[in-house]
Amino acid sequence: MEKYLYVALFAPLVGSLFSLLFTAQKKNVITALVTSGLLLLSFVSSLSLMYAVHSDMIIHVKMMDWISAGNLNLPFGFVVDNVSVVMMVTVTLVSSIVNIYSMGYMMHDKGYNRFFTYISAFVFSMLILVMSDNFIGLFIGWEGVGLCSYLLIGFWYEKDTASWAGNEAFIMNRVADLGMLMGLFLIYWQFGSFEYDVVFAHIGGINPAVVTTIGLLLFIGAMGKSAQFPFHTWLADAMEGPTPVSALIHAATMVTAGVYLIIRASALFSLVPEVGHVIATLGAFVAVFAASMALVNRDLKRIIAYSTLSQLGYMFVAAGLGAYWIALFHLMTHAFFKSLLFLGAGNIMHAMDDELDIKKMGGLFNAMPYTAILMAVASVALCGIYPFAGYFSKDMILAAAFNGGNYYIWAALFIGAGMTAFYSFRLIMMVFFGDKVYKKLGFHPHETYPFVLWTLLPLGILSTIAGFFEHPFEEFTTRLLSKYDFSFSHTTEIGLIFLTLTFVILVVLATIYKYGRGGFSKQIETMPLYILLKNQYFIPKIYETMIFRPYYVLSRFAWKQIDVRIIDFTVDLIAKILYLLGQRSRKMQSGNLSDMLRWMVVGIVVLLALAIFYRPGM
Amino acid sequence: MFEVIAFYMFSILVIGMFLIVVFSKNALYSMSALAGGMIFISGFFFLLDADFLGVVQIIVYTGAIMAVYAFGMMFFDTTRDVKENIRFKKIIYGLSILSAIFLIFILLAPVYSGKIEALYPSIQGVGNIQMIGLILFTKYLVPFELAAIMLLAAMISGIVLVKIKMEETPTDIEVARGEK
Amino acid sequence: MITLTHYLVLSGILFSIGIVGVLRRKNLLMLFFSTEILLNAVNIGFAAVSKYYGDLSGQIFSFFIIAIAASEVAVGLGLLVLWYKRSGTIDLDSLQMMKG
Amino acid sequence: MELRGFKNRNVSPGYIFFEGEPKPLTSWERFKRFSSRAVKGELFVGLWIVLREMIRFDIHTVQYPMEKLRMGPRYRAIHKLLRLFESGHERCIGCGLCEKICISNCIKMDTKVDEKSRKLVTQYSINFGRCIFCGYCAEVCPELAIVHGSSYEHASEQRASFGLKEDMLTPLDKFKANKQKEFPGFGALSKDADKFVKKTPLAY
Amino acid sequence: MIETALIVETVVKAVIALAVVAGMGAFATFIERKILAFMQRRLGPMHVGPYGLLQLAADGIKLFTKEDIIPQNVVKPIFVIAPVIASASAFVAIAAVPYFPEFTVFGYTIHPIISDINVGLLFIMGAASVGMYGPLLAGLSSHNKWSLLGGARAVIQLLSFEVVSGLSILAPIMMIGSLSLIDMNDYQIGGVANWLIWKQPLAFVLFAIAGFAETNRTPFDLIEFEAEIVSGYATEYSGMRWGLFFIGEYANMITISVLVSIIFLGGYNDIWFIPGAIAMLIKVSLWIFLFLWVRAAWPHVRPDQLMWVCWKVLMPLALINVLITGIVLV
Repeated sequence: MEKYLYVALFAPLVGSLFSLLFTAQKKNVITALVTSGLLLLSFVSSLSLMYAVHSDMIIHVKMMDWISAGNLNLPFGFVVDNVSVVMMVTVTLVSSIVNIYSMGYMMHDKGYNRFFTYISAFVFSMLILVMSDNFIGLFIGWEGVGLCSYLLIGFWYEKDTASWAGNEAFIMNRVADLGMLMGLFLIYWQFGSFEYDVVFAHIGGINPAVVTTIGLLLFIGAMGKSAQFPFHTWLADAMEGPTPVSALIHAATMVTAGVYLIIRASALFSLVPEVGHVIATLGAFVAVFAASMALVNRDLKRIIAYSTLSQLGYMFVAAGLGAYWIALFHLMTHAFFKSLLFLGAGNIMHAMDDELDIKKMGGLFNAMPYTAILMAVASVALCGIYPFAGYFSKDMILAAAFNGGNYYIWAALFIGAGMTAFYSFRLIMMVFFGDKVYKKLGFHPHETYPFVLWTLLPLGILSTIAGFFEHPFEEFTTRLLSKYDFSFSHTTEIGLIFLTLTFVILVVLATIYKYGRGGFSKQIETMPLYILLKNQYFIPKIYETMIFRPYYVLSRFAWKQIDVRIIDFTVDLIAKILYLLGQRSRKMQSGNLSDMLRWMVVGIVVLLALAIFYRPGM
Repeated sequence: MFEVIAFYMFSILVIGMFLIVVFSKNALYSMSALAGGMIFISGFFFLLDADFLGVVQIIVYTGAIMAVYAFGMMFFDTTRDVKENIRFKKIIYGLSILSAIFLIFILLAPVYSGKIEALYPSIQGVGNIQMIGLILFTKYLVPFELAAIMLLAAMISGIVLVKIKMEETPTDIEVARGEK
Repeated sequence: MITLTHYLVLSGILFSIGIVGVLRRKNLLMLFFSTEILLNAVNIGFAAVSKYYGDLSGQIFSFFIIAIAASEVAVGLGLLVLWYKRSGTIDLDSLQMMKG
Repeated sequence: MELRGFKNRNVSPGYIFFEGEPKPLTSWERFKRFSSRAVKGELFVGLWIVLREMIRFDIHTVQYPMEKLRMGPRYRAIHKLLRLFESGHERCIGCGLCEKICISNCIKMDTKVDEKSRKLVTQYSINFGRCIFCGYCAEVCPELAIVHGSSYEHASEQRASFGLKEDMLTPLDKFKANKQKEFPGFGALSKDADKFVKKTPLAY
Repeated sequence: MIETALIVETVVKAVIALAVVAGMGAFATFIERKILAFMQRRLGPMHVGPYGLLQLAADGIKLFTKEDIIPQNVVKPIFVIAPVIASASAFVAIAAVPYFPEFTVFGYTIHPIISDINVGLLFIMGAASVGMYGPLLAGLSSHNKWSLLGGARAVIQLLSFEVVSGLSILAPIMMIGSLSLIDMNDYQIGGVANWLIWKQPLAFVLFAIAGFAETNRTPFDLIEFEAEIVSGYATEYSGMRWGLFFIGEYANMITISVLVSIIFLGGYNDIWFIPGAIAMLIKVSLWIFLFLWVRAAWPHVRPDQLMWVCWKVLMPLALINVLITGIVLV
């Protein structure tokens, strides 16, 4: 079985290194084919690993001793257990599909080979993150995916906005990673090891205050990676990257790493319910907060990005409340339908010449029916309507919130669900139905390549039926994760489900009705609330004035006063001395090889004399 | 007895040959003398029970390296004496003698301090070649492979550096001229 | 009786001959020849030490030196021929383009 | 005319041009040709032929100083001057035609009118150092006086012996012994010519 | 005392071997002329002595008494020494070759090998590679373009085919596990079925081809190819200096014949009723006959064809052979 583990882990690396050879060359379909093949190989290996894990077998390998210095001993090991294998299958499946999809999407891009290098490198980093058996390996993968995310957001680096967005994502993640790094140091200080097994085995004997601190610090890291408030701004800007990247990294896999971290460290978090409560509260807040921003946005990809944020909030609620397997389940279903949604958006962009404003679309259904159907399926799944995948996972989260007695959280999530339904169908209605605005603007949309649609089909099917695997999934994951018991009665549960479902369906119908008749009037755009939402609660502006400006002034001061006056002066002085010496010794460099050889022999003689006459002891 | 005679004979021959190499004005003399010196050096290796090394010295140094030098010399006019303006002769000889003396001191230092120990002692009754093979393919396997790669790289670079239309055979030239 | 000292002195003498060659000659080809002398001098030293200490590492190093010499010839001679084609001379004094 | 043009000239349809096998251009094709030739055994045909000849031992060497080949009547070697059968006088009437026709200007003759007012050859020489043995002199001679003999070994210590009339003229003693043979004339066939002609294959 | 006896024995053996090989080389020239003549329906030399047998002596006298011409612009010492190198290295090579099984004379056992060093085969190859210096230095020192071309051809041809012969012989060495020719001979004791040629046919063919090239025999005698470069490196040579080259070439031919016989054709072991020594003689003679036969039958190749065959056909084949041998052995 170890064989499969190594194949699953290193196949993407091989693909990445292979296509790396071609990055400087012209478009070469071979790179895409090879990377796709290797990712599929990785997926198949993951599936076989899942089968092995299913038959109660946990694969734990120690590949090598990575660092062994003094007391510090960091073995580099990988573990495939019930949690990580779910992530592995999800990651490799979505990435394989995205990779194949990109063969169509990136067809005419000049960075074709580079793109596949990055994607495969990302998958490799993500697998390290997921499969590592210690916090350091996780952190390495964590930073690796951050790097790949940076590279892919700034993929079209000649665009200012893209490179700015890449930098923003990178820097914001580093800020959050600082928290995580401190958490890791604290762990090592307390436990003397980074390995999950060791840490969780000894966690009982640690001061609860320290555990709380560790939990909070780790959560800060998770916040950064999962773009929770207040680190949320980078995710929306990250939409500058190619759409397959948004689908893979910024919807399905990387941003869920934060949730994965919480689930991984569930043994730690379940000891400190206060921290869990904080997480849940923040998650609930973000769920509503992000959804509200999605309500009014006109950018196709940003709407979906905010939706992602909101769904991540749901996951954090579940994770915070201790319903880890539910969080993981939602993570998985979300990966399916959200990547489908993004890839559908990619098809639309492809058809509309990279136009993102949904006001300029409308009535695209006739032009691209298959994409429309797939996106509708994904939207329904996102809204959580029976029997689509989202219904099962999301409803479970709402139930969990209600169960814990956190009614305000439940209420927030309830409202969030309504908002989700609204913005999803606003998107569908404005893009695919209504007036054909694009005709006035001179677009000629068309359906994309058939093989691209075929690759989307698995995602569509999974978005539809994944929910029915709820019980096997629960059985599978709770072998490792703690069980979550609902304490309320069956009637209450049915009532809750009925309430939520009715509410959501009503909102959907209302939205369809409203936008079917032309949508809201222009007047609504002057409302203060609309302006507030439109400007994303002015948070980017606040960041700019509160953080960027003072930091700029400080940096300028450091540059003008400290750097130029003191450091540069010292450096220049050394350089001047060297330069003068060089001027003097220039005569030695006559450029004649013979003279140089003579000097070389002089050096040899001096060294030999030193070797003979110099005795260190004397 | 024979060893002593052989040692002094070979020493005189080698030193003489190498002096010719260094002081001769004609490149052809130098080349021939160097090739001769190489062969005589292999005599030392036979004296030192390093049969394999001796034969390798002849085959590689004399048979390949010097032959390649000779082949290279065919590009130049070798029969002509080369005029060289040599400056600071005293410095040259001073430096050489100094370095030789120091070098001998350094080489002799461990002999007199007697500190070196055999890492891979040769086993009685096992032939020189077998021993070399054993060591070369166990302890020194990686350097051996590296040397192989280095030789390959050197060969390719040598070909690339010197080649001019090497891929054209007379047939190609005929085709290019339209005779075929 | 020939001792290790004999061989080492011989090796030193040959090495100094090589150094004289390196320093004295202005012909690039001669420079290569002198380098070969240096390498051979060292080879003798290695082989002698190997014999008198019963340790085969010295011989192994001699092999590697021979391999290095072979690759040096391939590259060096290629460069030399290239230089001769460009400048028509192999005099060292013609190589003065890097004057400081 | 270039070679190409020569090949494309208008020739009768009976000719067959043999193109040979196409020349290989790539290394792979050359390798294929190499291996097919090596495997086919074409190489060994040559070996077999020379071995067969050695075993047959069918030697064609003429060991020259000991054996000599018989020259045909048409062979043009050193000239001969013949005598009249009736009187034993020289046949030459000094007409000078041979001197005129000689393309390498090697025949020299001097004549005078004798007391019987007949032309008399006083001096006759052929410079064999220059003669190219074209046979014109013998062809033009009206009296069949100068003919080609069959003695092809004419090495000598001095040049003077390359042109003396006495050496060419049939010696009197030989003439008296009736050993002078009449020259059968140009284009004459040898007695066994018929046999040789029949031996020559028709397709040749 | 034993040491002295050894030295005396060695010197005697060396002298005998030298004389015999030189004599055989000279005789081979006569045989060559005869056989070539027979194959071309000629008689060959017939006049000097019975059936021309004394032609050898006549040629020898001619070579020794001819004027020793040293042209004006040659580099004299090297020009003089080059033929000596050519023949001397050929004779040095025979030092490590065993010719016959050991035999006893007057109670004294004699090994018919001058020096049984344990790297015998390598030593022979080394001597052969030194032999390259004869043509090479001759070509370089002659101050003649044909000579220079001949020297250049000598270097590329001998160097290239040394690679092929070395690689092709590696496979038998791997099977036998020794570089000593005596071990190789002993490996094949027990009749024709044990000959190495049946186990290593490809190596045999490759080594034979390389042998033709290394001894500069006909299909590959480009070094002194009359039609292209007059007489190659030997253009400026005459008299005995040229004769030394000639003797060297024939000595090389004999060495290669003996090597092939020992390595692939069973060596000096008895076959059926034939004693080993006579079997060896027969094999060597047949092999020399093959050299002559090929010269009578086959034309030259072009230099580029030669290199093509060497590097693109023979060398890969030799490598594959080594690889297969290694796999089979392991």
